[in-house]
Amino acid sequence: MDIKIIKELTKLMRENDLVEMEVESEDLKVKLRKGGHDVTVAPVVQHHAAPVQAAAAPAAPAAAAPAVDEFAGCKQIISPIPGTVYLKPNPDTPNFVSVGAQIDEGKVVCLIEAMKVFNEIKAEAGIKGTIRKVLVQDGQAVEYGTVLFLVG
Amino acid sequence: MDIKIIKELTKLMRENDLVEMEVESEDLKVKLRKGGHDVTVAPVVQHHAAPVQAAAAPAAPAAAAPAVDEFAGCKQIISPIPGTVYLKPNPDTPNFVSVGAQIDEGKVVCLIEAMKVFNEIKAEAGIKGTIRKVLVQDGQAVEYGTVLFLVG
Amino acid sequence: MFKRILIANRGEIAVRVIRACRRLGIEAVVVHSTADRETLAVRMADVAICIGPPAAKQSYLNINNIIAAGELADVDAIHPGYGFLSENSHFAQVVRDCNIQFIGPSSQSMDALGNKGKAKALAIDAGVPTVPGSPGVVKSPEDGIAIARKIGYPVMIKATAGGGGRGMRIAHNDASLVSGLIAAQREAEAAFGNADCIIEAYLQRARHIEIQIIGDQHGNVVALGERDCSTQRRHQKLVEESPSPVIDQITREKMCADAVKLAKTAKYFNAGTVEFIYDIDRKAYYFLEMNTRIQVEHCVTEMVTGIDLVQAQIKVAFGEKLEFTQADIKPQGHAIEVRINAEDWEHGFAPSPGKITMYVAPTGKGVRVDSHCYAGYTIPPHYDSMIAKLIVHGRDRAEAIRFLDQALDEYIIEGVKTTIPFHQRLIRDIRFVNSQVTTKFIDEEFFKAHS
Amino acid sequence: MFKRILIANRGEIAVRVIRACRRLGIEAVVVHSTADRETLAVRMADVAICIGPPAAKQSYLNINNIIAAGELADVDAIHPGYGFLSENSHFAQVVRDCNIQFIGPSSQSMDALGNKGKAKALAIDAGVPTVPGSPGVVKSPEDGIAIARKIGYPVMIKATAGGGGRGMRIAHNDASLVSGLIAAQREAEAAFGNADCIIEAYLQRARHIEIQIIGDQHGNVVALGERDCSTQRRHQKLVEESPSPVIDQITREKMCADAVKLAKTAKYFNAGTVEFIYDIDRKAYYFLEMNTRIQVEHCVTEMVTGIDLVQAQIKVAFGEKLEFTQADIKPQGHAIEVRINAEDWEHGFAPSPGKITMYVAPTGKGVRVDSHCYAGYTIPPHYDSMIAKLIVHGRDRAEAIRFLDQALDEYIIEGVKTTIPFHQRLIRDIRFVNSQVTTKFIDEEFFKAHS
Repeated sequence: MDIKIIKELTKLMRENDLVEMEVESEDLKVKLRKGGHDVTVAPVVQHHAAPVQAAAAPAAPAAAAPAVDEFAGCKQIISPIPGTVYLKPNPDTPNFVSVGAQIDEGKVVCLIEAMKVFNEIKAEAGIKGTIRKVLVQDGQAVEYGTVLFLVG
Repeated sequence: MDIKIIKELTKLMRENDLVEMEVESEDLKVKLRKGGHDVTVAPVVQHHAAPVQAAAAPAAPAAAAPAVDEFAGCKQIISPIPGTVYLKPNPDTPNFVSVGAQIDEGKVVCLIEAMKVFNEIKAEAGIKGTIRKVLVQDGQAVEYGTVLFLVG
Repeated sequence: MFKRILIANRGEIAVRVIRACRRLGIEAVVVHSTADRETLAVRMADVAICIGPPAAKQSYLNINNIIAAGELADVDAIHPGYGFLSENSHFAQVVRDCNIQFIGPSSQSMDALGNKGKAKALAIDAGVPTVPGSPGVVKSPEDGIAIARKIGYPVMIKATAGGGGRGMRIAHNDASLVSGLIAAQREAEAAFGNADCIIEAYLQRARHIEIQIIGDQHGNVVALGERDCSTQRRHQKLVEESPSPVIDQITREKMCADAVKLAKTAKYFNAGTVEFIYDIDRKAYYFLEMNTRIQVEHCVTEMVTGIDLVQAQIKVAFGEKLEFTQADIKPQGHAIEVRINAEDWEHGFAPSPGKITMYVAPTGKGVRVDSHCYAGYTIPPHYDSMIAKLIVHGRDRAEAIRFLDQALDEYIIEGVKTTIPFHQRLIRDIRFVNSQVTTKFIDEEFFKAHS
Repeated sequence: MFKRILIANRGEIAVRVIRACRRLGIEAVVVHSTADRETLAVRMADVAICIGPPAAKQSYLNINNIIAAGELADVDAIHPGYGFLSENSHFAQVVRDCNIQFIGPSSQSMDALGNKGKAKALAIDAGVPTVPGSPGVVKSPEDGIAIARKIGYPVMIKATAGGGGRGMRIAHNDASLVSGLIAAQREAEAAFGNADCIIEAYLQRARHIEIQIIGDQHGNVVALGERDCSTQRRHQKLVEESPSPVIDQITREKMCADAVKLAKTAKYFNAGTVEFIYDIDRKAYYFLEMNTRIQVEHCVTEMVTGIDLVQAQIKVAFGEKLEFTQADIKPQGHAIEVRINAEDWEHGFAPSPGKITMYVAPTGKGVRVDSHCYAGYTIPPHYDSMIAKLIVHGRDRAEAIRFLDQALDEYIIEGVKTTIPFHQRLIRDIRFVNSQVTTKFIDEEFFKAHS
């Protein structure tokens, strides 16, 4: 399709300081979101009906969606496995990392409990810099691909 | 939806002398055709499988699609009933009307045979001017809405 | 057998008839309005012919253009579906005068049975119980008062040409009888061009039970059991099931025998439905009216009997003898149909036409969906709002309700509002589950409980 | 009964298992890759958990992440579907070690039956006829030549760990035996990490006939009749039907009894399929292999027996006894399944992934469609190309073929190429209609006749 319509819409977004825009007509559906990452590629566990921790999960991505310009260009640390996030080594200690912390490749950023095992989640090769945003809460259920931290 | 995209496309059409254009993206499907009438609103009898006069019918609208600018603003005389068109009163006489003929309200332009009856098709109120194009052939099967003549 | 049939209808029934034609090796010609070019029926048909603009009067009710299309396509027969011209005896006669077979009864029996007053007289002649009421058309308000007092109030005033709840009024005393009669006559004149009304006893707790019959042109008539259509909103059926959970085998057999008797009296052939009202308190049934066409809810009977009614209808119209006798009819299990409409049930069932953006129909054992809809289809505002008929078939009523619950849950329709959420509530309502529904349940009780 | 089941699969079988769960009142948890977020299974599931990127190895074959998802969602059992991890005894064992029930046989019987060499030995022990061949793994080319000469050429070289046609070679003489054996061993090593091969007599005119069985954990095993899957392309099944048009009742009963005998010998529980090759000339059958999972074509058996195999599979995994005995199994009519794939059949069945823009599935009496597809769904390039299984059920084979023909004609799928036109040609081919197809028909004859 013609890029003009998108250009017009992005211009509107810029002029009005919008970070997200959805336009839907009978035949056309446009969804725009500013910034370096799209939350739709990193949703948390979807609970359709009732069972596990239903209420908390679906609300999370919207709430966590950051103002875009601020985090443009940030890299993501994602969960490699479904499980439960722990941000601190044990209940009485501080978090592994917090916003502002400097991290480097191999730095442990959190634990994910899966299959009774606490897996250390480390910053991968190429992930280096400052923790800009923590997108999960202590004890939250995550799935593969859930974005845990933004690093920039 | 934004009209700009259509304008852009029509501009493209104009610049490139196109009469028809289809644009399709994952979410958007645009189909443009120049001229005073859109063939898709006046198809002839659709024969999907084999039975009645199968071959001739579907090809007709494309073949009959006129160069657009020439007939822009023309009015249509359509068939009010499914049947068979006869352009002349009887086999040995000339057509009721031909291209260039001046017609006025009430002028008989053809016959449509339906239910063993030959119905005289007359120019309706407001249809007045010159026959610019004859879109059907003698003996052709038509349905309700098939465009018979363009008058301008 | 016929070579080519014209279907003078639209929507799901047009698709249904095309399927029957395919199974019988018959070519299907579909006529359609300009609003219906993109329909599934047009796409599936062997030939499609446009017959007029969107307004039904100029297309699906346009006898001239339909006949012209039939002659152009050289068809042997016309199937009228339900609604539109399906019970128009003039249409049937014109079709036959053009040497095209009409898939329906003779114009004579259609005339005799299609008119409520005549049909009632015929039922009385045949010895079929009828609701106590006026022997014929009410001649004057005074005549009406005399009859109503004899029957005892409350009474129902009904237009003889009416149907689907139109032209009906309840009167509780002389005053409301007079005003109701005048209003009903005026409404009937406007809607049907015929002001004739009759008066009948009004049953307080009733169920709507109808018998499906089919007759051939050799005098054979077979009853295919009953359908219970008591769940209605403003006299519009919402749910139909078979067997009825409230009648016993003896009553069932009597009703079937009466339905066959009536059909034979009228020399009826074709599929047909004899409608009865069943008085829960008196455990008595009364003849209401007869529908001389295939009905929306015919699928319920197909599921329990295993008989394809539309195919059978085409075969008897061709002159074939019925392939089964009364002894062959042994209904199995329990079937329920719900009508899924594009309507906003929370706002008075307001029509919700528009484009269907996502469509996934349920499937699985015992689940059948008859529909003309698909993702990308736009429901036009010109006709009825039906999206689909969802029919389930279980070993018993409890299993059928469970299948229905799961199928409704699985059904995905986006882009328009549908009555799926209404049906989900309805079939979980204890009154429905326990078969305690009367024909007044939805209008008088359900919405109070669910709002 | 189980409260919550995790489905470690995708596509139509994930949807099929969800439907079975619904019918049993069990919650369904679906795991999926990032490529499968928009699937019907994810949408229908009570809970959906992403377990990895598109590549199957990192998602649907990622045991760790699947188990982690199962623990996160607190499931009682895991249904593996078919393909992926369904016949991986290590996975079954890990699942059980985590106190989650695996919906499949014990790891021991899976191991014993999943390996072609071991399974054959087991069949010989049980007295089930096997194809004449090497008593076990061929140790050397010399060993192979000796065996092949004893059986008589042509012979088939097969990788013990192979399946779906991979790791198979035909040899007509000593020279091609040696080269074929070496090539097959190399291929098997690369594909399965196991170079072991066996040698068997190669049947010139054969049909593939398999027996569906189901066993519970109390030692009961019932055979549900056969499926004839002789219409294959490169050892991939294209059409499956039941009953087989080429075997008589005595042979059928013998095959069923042998299948039950083999399953009992292996202490098998779960649904399972015992595959036989049937030699048309000798009218003899030989055990081929056993599949210890639900199969794609299980629906064919469901249609003729009326038994829901997936529900039965879940019930026996829970420990319930079978609800039927051998005497209850009375198959009715004839069922045929065709696999509708997103493939360009005119160009070597090349996959045709992409977005389905229009989708209308056929329906009607005797027609069943198992599918995860809908208009708007994009078939990803990462997995198999199946769009749907179309299953028909008629009173006899002729009626089933007629239903199939009509259903294929009605099926509308746009946006991707499908195998519908291939099936339309196939089922009108006189060789198919007359049941003269061998397992080599498609590869060696059909394309010559239809190109």
